[in-house]
Amino acid sequence: MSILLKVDNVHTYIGQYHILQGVSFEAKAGEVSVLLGRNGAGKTTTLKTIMGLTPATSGKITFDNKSIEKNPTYDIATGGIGYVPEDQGIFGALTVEENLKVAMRKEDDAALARQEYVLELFPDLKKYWKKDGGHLSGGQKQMLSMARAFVNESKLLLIDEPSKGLAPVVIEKVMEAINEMKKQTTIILVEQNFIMASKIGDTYTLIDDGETVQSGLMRELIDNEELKRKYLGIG
Amino acid sequence: MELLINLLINGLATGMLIFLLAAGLTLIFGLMDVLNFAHGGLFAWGAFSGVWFYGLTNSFTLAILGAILTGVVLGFITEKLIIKPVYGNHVQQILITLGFMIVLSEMLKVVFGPNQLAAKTPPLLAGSWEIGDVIIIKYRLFIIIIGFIVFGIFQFILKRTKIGLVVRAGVMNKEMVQALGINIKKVFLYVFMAGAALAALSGVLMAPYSGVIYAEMGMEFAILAFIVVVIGGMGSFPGSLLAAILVGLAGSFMAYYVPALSLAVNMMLMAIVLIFRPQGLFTAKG
Amino acid sequence: MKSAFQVNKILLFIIVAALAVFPFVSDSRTWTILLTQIFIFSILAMSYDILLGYTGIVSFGHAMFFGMGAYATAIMLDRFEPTVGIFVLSIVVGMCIAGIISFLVGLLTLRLKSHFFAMLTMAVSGLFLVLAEKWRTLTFGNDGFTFRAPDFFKDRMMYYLLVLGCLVLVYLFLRRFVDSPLGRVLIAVRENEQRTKSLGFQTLHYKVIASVVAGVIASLAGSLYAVSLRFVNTSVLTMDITLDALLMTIIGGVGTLIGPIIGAGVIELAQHYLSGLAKEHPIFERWIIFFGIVYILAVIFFPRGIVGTVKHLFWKRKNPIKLAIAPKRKGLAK
Amino acid sequence: MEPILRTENLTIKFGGQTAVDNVNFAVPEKHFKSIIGPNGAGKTTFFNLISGELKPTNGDVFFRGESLAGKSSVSRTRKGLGRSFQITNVFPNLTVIENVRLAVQSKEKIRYQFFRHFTSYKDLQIQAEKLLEIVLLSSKANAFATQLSHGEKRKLEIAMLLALDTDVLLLDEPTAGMSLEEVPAILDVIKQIKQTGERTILLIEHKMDMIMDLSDSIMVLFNGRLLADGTPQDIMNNETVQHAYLGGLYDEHLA
Repeated sequence: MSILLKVDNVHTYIGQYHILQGVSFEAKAGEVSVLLGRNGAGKTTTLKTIMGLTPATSGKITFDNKSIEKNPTYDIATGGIGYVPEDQGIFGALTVEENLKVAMRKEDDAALARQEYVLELFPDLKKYWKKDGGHLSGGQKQMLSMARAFVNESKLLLIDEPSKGLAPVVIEKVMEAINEMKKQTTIILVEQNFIMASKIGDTYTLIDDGETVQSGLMRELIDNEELKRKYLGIG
Repeated sequence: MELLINLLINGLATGMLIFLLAAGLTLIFGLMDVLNFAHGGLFAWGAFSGVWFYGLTNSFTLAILGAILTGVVLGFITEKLIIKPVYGNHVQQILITLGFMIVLSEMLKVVFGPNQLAAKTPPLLAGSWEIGDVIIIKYRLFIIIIGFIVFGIFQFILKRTKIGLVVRAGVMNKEMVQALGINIKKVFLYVFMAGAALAALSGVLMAPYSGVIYAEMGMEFAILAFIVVVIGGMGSFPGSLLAAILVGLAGSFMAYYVPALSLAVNMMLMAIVLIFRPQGLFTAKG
Repeated sequence: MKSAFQVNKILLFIIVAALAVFPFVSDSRTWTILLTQIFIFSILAMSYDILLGYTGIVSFGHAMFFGMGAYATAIMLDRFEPTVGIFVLSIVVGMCIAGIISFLVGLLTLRLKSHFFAMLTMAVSGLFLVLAEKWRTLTFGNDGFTFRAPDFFKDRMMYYLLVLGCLVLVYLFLRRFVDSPLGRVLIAVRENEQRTKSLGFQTLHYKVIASVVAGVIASLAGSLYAVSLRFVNTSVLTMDITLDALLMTIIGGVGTLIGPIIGAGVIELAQHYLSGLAKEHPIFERWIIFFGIVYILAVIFFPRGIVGTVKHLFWKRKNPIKLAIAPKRKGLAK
Repeated sequence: MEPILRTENLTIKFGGQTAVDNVNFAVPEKHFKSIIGPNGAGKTTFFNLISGELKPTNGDVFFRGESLAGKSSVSRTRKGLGRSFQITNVFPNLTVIENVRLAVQSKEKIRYQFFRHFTSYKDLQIQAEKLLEIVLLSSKANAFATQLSHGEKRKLEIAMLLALDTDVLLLDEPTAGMSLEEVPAILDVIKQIKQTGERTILLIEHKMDMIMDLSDSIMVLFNGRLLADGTPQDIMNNETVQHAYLGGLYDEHLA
């Protein structure tokens, strides 16, 4: 399978803080790659660096055979990467409809079809179509954020901790949706909930203290008790 | 009764002029987090260039268009040269925009001479209608109508168009707007130019209203616009309309009944709002 | 370290001594008047530096305190006897009024964010300007009024020496003020207000103290200014005065005290020469444009000002430690 | 014995979400308690409520039995609640020693003295120098804080916290963002503070080995709620904790 995104020895400073100190991994087209690691390990910053929100200080990021580490965020987004941030990034005073409309770069039939598709995935959004984004529940915001990333034709979706702060029932729903989306696009997922990650992910990358520790197939990690204990605090 | 109506129209007209000035200020602040102390300079440039165009073409329509064009061009220059280098640094922004204000008003004196100029009301809008005992000055009514039309247009753009949606989204979360593939810096520039155009429009409308124009008028009016922005809520477009009308009316009634307090009343209004509701009457951030 | 400190002190002493004997060796009236003017604006600019440079507050209303001093002195000298006693008393009265007003205004406004504060000071100061314009029985509005200075200062030289003395005293006082434990907290507020709070300092108190000290000293400058002109009108309350102080502080170097003095010298001298040039080239009538441009460039490219830059270069030569690799990013603000 | 710090039904809501949900906890004097929980569990928010950075929607914090409702963060610090921040928060353009001296100055209540030169307060300088020795930063005393590495800044942060000499220390992820080589030094500093036995310490951390090693007790926050509170051994063996912390379906997965 072809490599869609390649992150190669990326270092990122935020202000004076050296947050990423050498992150490398690859995401193959059609797979779900999961970034694992404890709090503050640099997973969120890795996604932000890919998006150009906290640009890489050094290292290379190749997406779709083009290097993107110097590109501005909007260029990266239009190049085909959708982003679902940790805090969901919902525009609180815009309605659900408007939130999706802002995101839609081309309002053509294909986009509207995709919108129909995500609304089937998240019927709640249709129900609250004219409601302000700020008044949605945490789970609904998560769904809206994911829907918003999906209405454009993205080759790659970056999803940051979709289960954070959600009740288990809602997490199940979100997981189902990701499983659906996986059929249509490549996904990089940051997730602390290992069980959820292990069910969805094809490959994993372990990040600790801003560095890639190990990458591999998810099923290998499931059996590697030592690695899990050491870096995820499991067991 | 007729006195009341006259004061009302007077206040509304002044309020509309302040609104046009404040609208740009508040939009720029809401979206870009920049408080532009040079905004009054753009206003004064609108007034002077409008009067100049009017003298040249003898057409008030062309004068208005000329002033707006001047505003757009100056807005472009200001954003690129003055605002862009200091995004995110409040103290520097305050200092540098004030510096640019000095340059703008001194440049006026270089280009148009240091003296104040007379501004004529175009013949079509001169004079007044008398309805019973009530005298309605045509030009004031004209300003009020223009003000409402501009408000309507901008409200439509903000609520109903894609660019307006992007601007409103940008006020709430700039990072996310970019992550959705929108070049927010371009949007910044457009909004800045639109705000400058509004300021210039306000200036050109102001000229026949007050009869004379002078370089310092920018600063004087800018203070009123600041007050309006604070009262209405930074970044709130409808808030600035309401606050501008409030300030205009307060000014016109006070000027008649308690002239000594006419400027003070606005300051008081602002002080009260700042102390008890520092975010203003309306809030724009969602 | 200690010796460098001593050298500085000696150098300062020599400069002050040279300035003190200057009027005895030179009989240039123009220079005496010009230097007096520079000293007065040095005092004003130093007081502004307490706000901008040491506490990190941008005020656009500093002129009102300057104006209070100017009017207090002018009115008292005009209404009562023009004696040295009344002159001193008027300075004290001006300082008290400025202190009270800056305390009240500060208490109400200093909890606001920088934008709001700058705007509000501009508005309040505008209010005082209007008050002075309207209260004609007291101020004669924009026309202003002349008054007689105490006989003792009829001689320009005596006044020159008095102002120089005030400058030295104010400098020494403010130097000690910023180097005191309290002054250190002011700097902490400038650097990181939230952290200063979490150390247990009530930062609002410090900001109010800074604004009172700045207001009182500005009032002194105003008093001295009025007597140097023997005339006062509402121009002492205008934005131009605040802008002058701002310009001098920024160009000279914020947060240094010496900077504003040098800034005052540079700007007053430049103003003098540029307006002299206006007779030949009319463009120089608008000399303030050049200041505006220089000021904008200074804010962007030269934020340390003259003194700050010299100090920085000196410090870099002495401490060739390489700075932590911290690439400055031009990202969007939060 | 009256606990030095306790909370009663402490709750805060942001918009629709309850970030801290009805937390009741107490910590005895001179105790070392760690707070753990997954990302977004509300740990830092909990600290913010204790230190007065945020106002609770409901409930209250008690320090030595006294309610802290309505007390500002300034007055809480003065009473004896000192905290370090997750994001390093020092005075960048002051030297290291000046940073610490400011904190000592606050403790010594030298707040508004304005006529003596600050260097004439010799005691401040001596105390500050001692603190820098404790956190192993003496060699950098005259460097500007902005020149320090991240780890050194965290040490400086701890020195400033110690300088306040408060009875309770709230440490919010003192090792966050540190390179591996820098961690042991901070650990040593925290161990030293613990060994003196004079202070009550609350620690938010993720490095489990470190927590197990240091803590007298551990409390677990999950979705804003207090899930468990007990000795390190209890917590390790607590099944609910494993469930919540490691992802709801872990056991099922093992099977």
